[in-house]
Amino acid sequence: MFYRENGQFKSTYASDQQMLPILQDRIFMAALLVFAFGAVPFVVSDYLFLSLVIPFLILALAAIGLNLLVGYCGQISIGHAAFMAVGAYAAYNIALRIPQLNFLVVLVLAGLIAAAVGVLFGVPSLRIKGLYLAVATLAAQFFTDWLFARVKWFTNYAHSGSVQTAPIEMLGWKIDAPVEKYLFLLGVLVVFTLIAKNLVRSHIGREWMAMRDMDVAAEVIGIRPVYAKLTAFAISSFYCGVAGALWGFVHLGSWEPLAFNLTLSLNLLFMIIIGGMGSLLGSYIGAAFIVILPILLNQAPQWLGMRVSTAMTSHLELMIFGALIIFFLIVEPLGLARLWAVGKEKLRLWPFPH
Amino acid sequence: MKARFVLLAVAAAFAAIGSTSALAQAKEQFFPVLSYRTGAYAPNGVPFANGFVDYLKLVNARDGGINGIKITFEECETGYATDRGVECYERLKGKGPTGATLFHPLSTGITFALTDKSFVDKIPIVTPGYGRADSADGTVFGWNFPLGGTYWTSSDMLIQHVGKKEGGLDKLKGKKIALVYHDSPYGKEPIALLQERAKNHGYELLLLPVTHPGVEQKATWLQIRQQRPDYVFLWGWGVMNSTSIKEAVATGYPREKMYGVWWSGAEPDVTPAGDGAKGYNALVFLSPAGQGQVHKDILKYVHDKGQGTGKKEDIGEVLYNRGMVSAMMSVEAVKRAQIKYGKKPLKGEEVRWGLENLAIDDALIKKLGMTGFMRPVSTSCVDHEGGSSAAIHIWDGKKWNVQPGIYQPDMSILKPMIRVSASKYAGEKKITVRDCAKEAG
Amino acid sequence: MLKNVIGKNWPVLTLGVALLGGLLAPFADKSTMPGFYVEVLLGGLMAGVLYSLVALGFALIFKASGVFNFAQGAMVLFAALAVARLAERMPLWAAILLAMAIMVVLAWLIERLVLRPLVNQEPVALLMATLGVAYFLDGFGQTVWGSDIYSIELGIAKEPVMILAGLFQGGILVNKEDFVAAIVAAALVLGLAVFFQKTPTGRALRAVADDHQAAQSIGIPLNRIWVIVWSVAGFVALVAGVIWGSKLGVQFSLSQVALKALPVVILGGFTSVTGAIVGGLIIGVGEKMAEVFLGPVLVQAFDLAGGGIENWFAYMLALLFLLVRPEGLFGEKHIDRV
Amino acid sequence: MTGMADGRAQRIGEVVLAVEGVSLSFGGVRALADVSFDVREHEVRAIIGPNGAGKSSMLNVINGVYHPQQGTIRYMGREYHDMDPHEVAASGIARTFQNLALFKGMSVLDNIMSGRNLKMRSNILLQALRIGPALREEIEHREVVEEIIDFLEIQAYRKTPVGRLPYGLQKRVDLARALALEPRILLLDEPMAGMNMEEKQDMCRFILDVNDQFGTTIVLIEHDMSVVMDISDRVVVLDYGKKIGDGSPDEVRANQAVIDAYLGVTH
Repeated sequence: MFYRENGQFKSTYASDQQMLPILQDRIFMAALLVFAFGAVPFVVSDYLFLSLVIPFLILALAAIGLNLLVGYCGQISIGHAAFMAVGAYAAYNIALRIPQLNFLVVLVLAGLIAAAVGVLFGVPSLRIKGLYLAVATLAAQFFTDWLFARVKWFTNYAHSGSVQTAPIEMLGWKIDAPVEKYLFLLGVLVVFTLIAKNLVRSHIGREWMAMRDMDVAAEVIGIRPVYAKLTAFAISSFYCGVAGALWGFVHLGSWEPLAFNLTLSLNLLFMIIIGGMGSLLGSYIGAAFIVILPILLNQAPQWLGMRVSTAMTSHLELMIFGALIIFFLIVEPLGLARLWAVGKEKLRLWPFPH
Repeated sequence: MKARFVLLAVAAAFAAIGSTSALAQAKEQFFPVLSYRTGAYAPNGVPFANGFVDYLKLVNARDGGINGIKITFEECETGYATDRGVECYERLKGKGPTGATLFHPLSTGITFALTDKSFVDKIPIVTPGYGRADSADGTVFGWNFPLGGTYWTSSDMLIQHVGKKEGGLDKLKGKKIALVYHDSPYGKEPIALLQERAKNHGYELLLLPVTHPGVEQKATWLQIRQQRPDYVFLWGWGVMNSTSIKEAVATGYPREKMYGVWWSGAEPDVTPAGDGAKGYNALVFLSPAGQGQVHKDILKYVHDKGQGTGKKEDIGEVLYNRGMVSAMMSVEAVKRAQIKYGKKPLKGEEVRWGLENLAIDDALIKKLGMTGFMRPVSTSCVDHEGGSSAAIHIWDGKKWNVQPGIYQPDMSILKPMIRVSASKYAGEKKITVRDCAKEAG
Repeated sequence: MLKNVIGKNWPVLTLGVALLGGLLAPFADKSTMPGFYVEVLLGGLMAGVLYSLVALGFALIFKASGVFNFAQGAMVLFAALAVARLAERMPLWAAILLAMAIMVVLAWLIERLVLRPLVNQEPVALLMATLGVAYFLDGFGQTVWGSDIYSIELGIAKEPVMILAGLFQGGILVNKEDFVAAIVAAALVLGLAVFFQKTPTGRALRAVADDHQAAQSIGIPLNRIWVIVWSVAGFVALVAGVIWGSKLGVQFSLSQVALKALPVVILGGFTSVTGAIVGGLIIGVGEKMAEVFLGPVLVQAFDLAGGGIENWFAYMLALLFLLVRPEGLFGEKHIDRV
Repeated sequence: MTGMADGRAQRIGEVVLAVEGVSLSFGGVRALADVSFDVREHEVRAIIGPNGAGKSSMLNVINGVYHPQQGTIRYMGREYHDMDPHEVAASGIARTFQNLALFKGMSVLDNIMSGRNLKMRSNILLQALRIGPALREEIEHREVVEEIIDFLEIQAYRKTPVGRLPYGLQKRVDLARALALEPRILLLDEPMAGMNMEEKQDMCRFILDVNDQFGTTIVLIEHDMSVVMDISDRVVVLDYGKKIGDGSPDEVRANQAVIDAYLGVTH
């Protein structure tokens, strides 16, 4: 009834190609942004900011990065935390050695370094596919784990091997209160989401999807696999690099290589499976899901006044994750985002049956 | 969907708020308990947590709380993972009428992460026998309390011990000491001191890191077999300890020459290796195995009432006792602070004063029924460690036997190191150093 | 003729030469004692045997169902936990039998609940599904069996014995346990070989491996085959778990150590049982050699905070292999047509 | 029908593509044995032959998916060896696929747009910000694509995912994607396979229109003789990887070898 595009005729291709062709969507998105920037800072408690919202925002960014590679370009990676680590340590060293540099610049530089490393480990993708590539990316994971634990320069010779970051300050704005962190991250995320959206609907995006859907055909119509795959790796790693830097600076503030281990990589993968492969929205949903679930499991019993051992909950968490992965792969391979889209389709026709 | 997420978050927020506001007026002192009862470190995490919680329960059951202020506590599973620990911290720091009393991160990694936050939240981070060594300097690390020892003091005492065995520290010249360490901040902490000492005494230090979780040590011990070090210092945690001892057996390295830090000298570390562990030495600080008056009380007031946390049989294990002692020092800190701020629920900031003015002497220890399980600790604004001392105990295949002779760290070596490291941190973090003289006055 | 063989396989050959070089390199340093060298070799082989066992399960499943079974490690842990805990209540042999039964049920469940619904999905989806299985098993196993360290007592002396002390200076230190492990592994491989070559089921399995459709069309029930394969893989996991458990104790991190099987199958070739074995041994020896002999050199050269290169050595080796010979040592090449 | 062929006769120009002595084999299995033939500008050139005659392999060799062990391919006078498919595409040779190779996850529009990639120049940064040239490019090429869409009469399906389209339409999208490259030579791999009669007629119409309106040279594979004979100017006949006939439809019809090998087996 209210969600209807009748009468919204597109007179130019430009208007037909805009991000949200349907008016209602534009309104909804605007409202959402207003809510996120205007309302959330007042209603959400510090605890929720620090342990839910902020991790969610950062991981959503990382998930988008991974989704660009796996969901859009069809190149699987189970070692993407490695690129987050690269980003984090790059940012740490840049900030340490050039203190006067603006944090945003640091972020971008860290991202670029991560991108370079990403390309390096993406090279095998030119010769190998799918499962084989998965193992190649594992190499990235374990190598970086080792590298940052062993080469003292990266940690500024800290005898514990753990690094601390100075509080972020940008143009006089000292970002330390949870709300400030939230607003800063939200800003970053919005920008990067916009960029990702633009990429996937430009020709680079089409090249990626072509590689994903039918690589031989893609090459036959003139797409260079080298270019398509490596750009995907580069940009994906760039996103994860930035996310990693944020994870270290904004969320942890102090970390050791273990903070970017295989578990994180797998969680990123789960996010895009559950959320939705090849969907930016899916990256958000997935991230939210993976962040909330363990904490929910952890606290739900208390709210319900049940006594469940902490061990039990953490085992439950593993089991539920596992079960959900399988469930989604079987029932809805396109993840929660697909359900959302289906819902919209229905709404579009409502109240008339199709 | 983001909207949906935020709604959920808000709902959760109210739930959280609701749970705390209920206690708002209650006369309660809230103790957060960061524990790990699952994963590769559970074998050590469980007994410690049991001891810690049992003691809190005892104080409530026997003394009716701390001077009438009931103790409330909540456990949070960290799995020894830093990010989970931080989440637990954020979740628990606001609970209770006055917020969290103090935190025992029970992981050096988590300690590093929380140290930053402590400056903002003004909640003490208590790390008896672990945490960052330089945090003994209270002027920089205003909120860290490595009560009774750090990894620098412990490694220092181990060096003294082997020095004594050799017949004088100077005899260490040309000797080889291998450090088999958990590849994490915990395992890396002692390196700095051991290297410092190596400079003075001219022994060769072999660094052999073991990757989390520490079940893959074949190569490590092959290197030991090749290098034939005179001593092996073991800086492990969780399954790594037992694995090390097993590999030592497999490569025929004499257990008598192996010395564990006080976190590598408990029952779960040796029992899996069976008889192979006979003769293995470890440092023991504050709390050896065994039972005393306090244990009788715990059995009487807690376990016999069906309130016990773990198995009865495990009471008196090394890590159980250490958990118990850690809880005791926390409680004593609150008592001390109550003298200054009155018998009411105290804020973390007030509890810090208690921690900075701890005076646990033998009389008090006797009163607490902990004679033999605790050594005096007295802190100050400057010294957050409060003096450290430890002994060596040896596993005879059945139980740990404490050896005569108590060691104390050589502060003439540690002091300058702590100062340097602390000021480096203060620099990196842009922290203003406290002036204790002024605060006292 | 020979010339063009070299021409084709030069990358593999160079890699082989490099590995051999690595094997001999330690002797460049006079101080290396042959006795010790042999010990490292044996140590590597022992680790390799365990990798091989896990990789074997991998290869079997991949061969028969085209599934890249990420859960193999979790199965090892699960089986080991089962044996360890059951053995507390009954004699070891009974515990092992019972555990085996459990693994069969598990295989059946996996086929029913995971594989069948996902049949004809692209391999990556299946890989992720097994990731899910791995997570579930890790959680489920610890819930059912507990999350402490448990020990499996095979009743073999752990104290090492010194042999050939006369031959080599310093002698060679070996463990009975290791030899038992090696023998068991060898026996297992032999048994599997016979099973595949001689028994009708085995032949059916091979048929399925070669071509699913064809196998079905000649009336081989694919589902039953899969159950069988997963059961066999479960059995292999059980053996690996028991041996490993008796060496290191049974606890959670077993499932992580088993991850090493991935580079092994890459090296050996996904579809090849031989490959799994050989690959396992190469990786095992390679990483121990690298750690013990190359590690200290690197630490010296780059002033590293300790060695530990064995954590990535296997994966980097696999990566190299993927670049020069994607199909692995014994796997067969496939051309994709348009 | 033949009349039209005559009508086109004078437009047919020089040789643009010459296949010379190409042999290809997969691990011992011979797919092509010393095959040679040429293609003239603007003509419709058919390659026919029973299944397994090596027709698809021939196309794959031409556009670089397979690299022949022997023989060369001369394109506009230039010889090329081991060119990769994307290089071939860049040089102006497009193709469609026998068993559809569309990008299932993408809409009809995006599928066809992807055919324009070769002509899109703006760098990633511009695309990321979607400003200036990048945006203009998108719109310009969209216009070209819309023309093709109109030409092939698939306006109604622009935004539908190709997966949901019926077979016949998917074939059209495949053609559209190839046309989007504005190729000099268009390779069609059994464009009418599995179509009903009127779908086939439509497809014939499209092929001829492409040839007439855009002057595109067309090389197509079919085993349905009737259609081929009507629309093609010259026909190559393959059998077991060997060339057994070459010439105008009529000549081929008369060729005894062809009749034995091919016409014999069909009705």
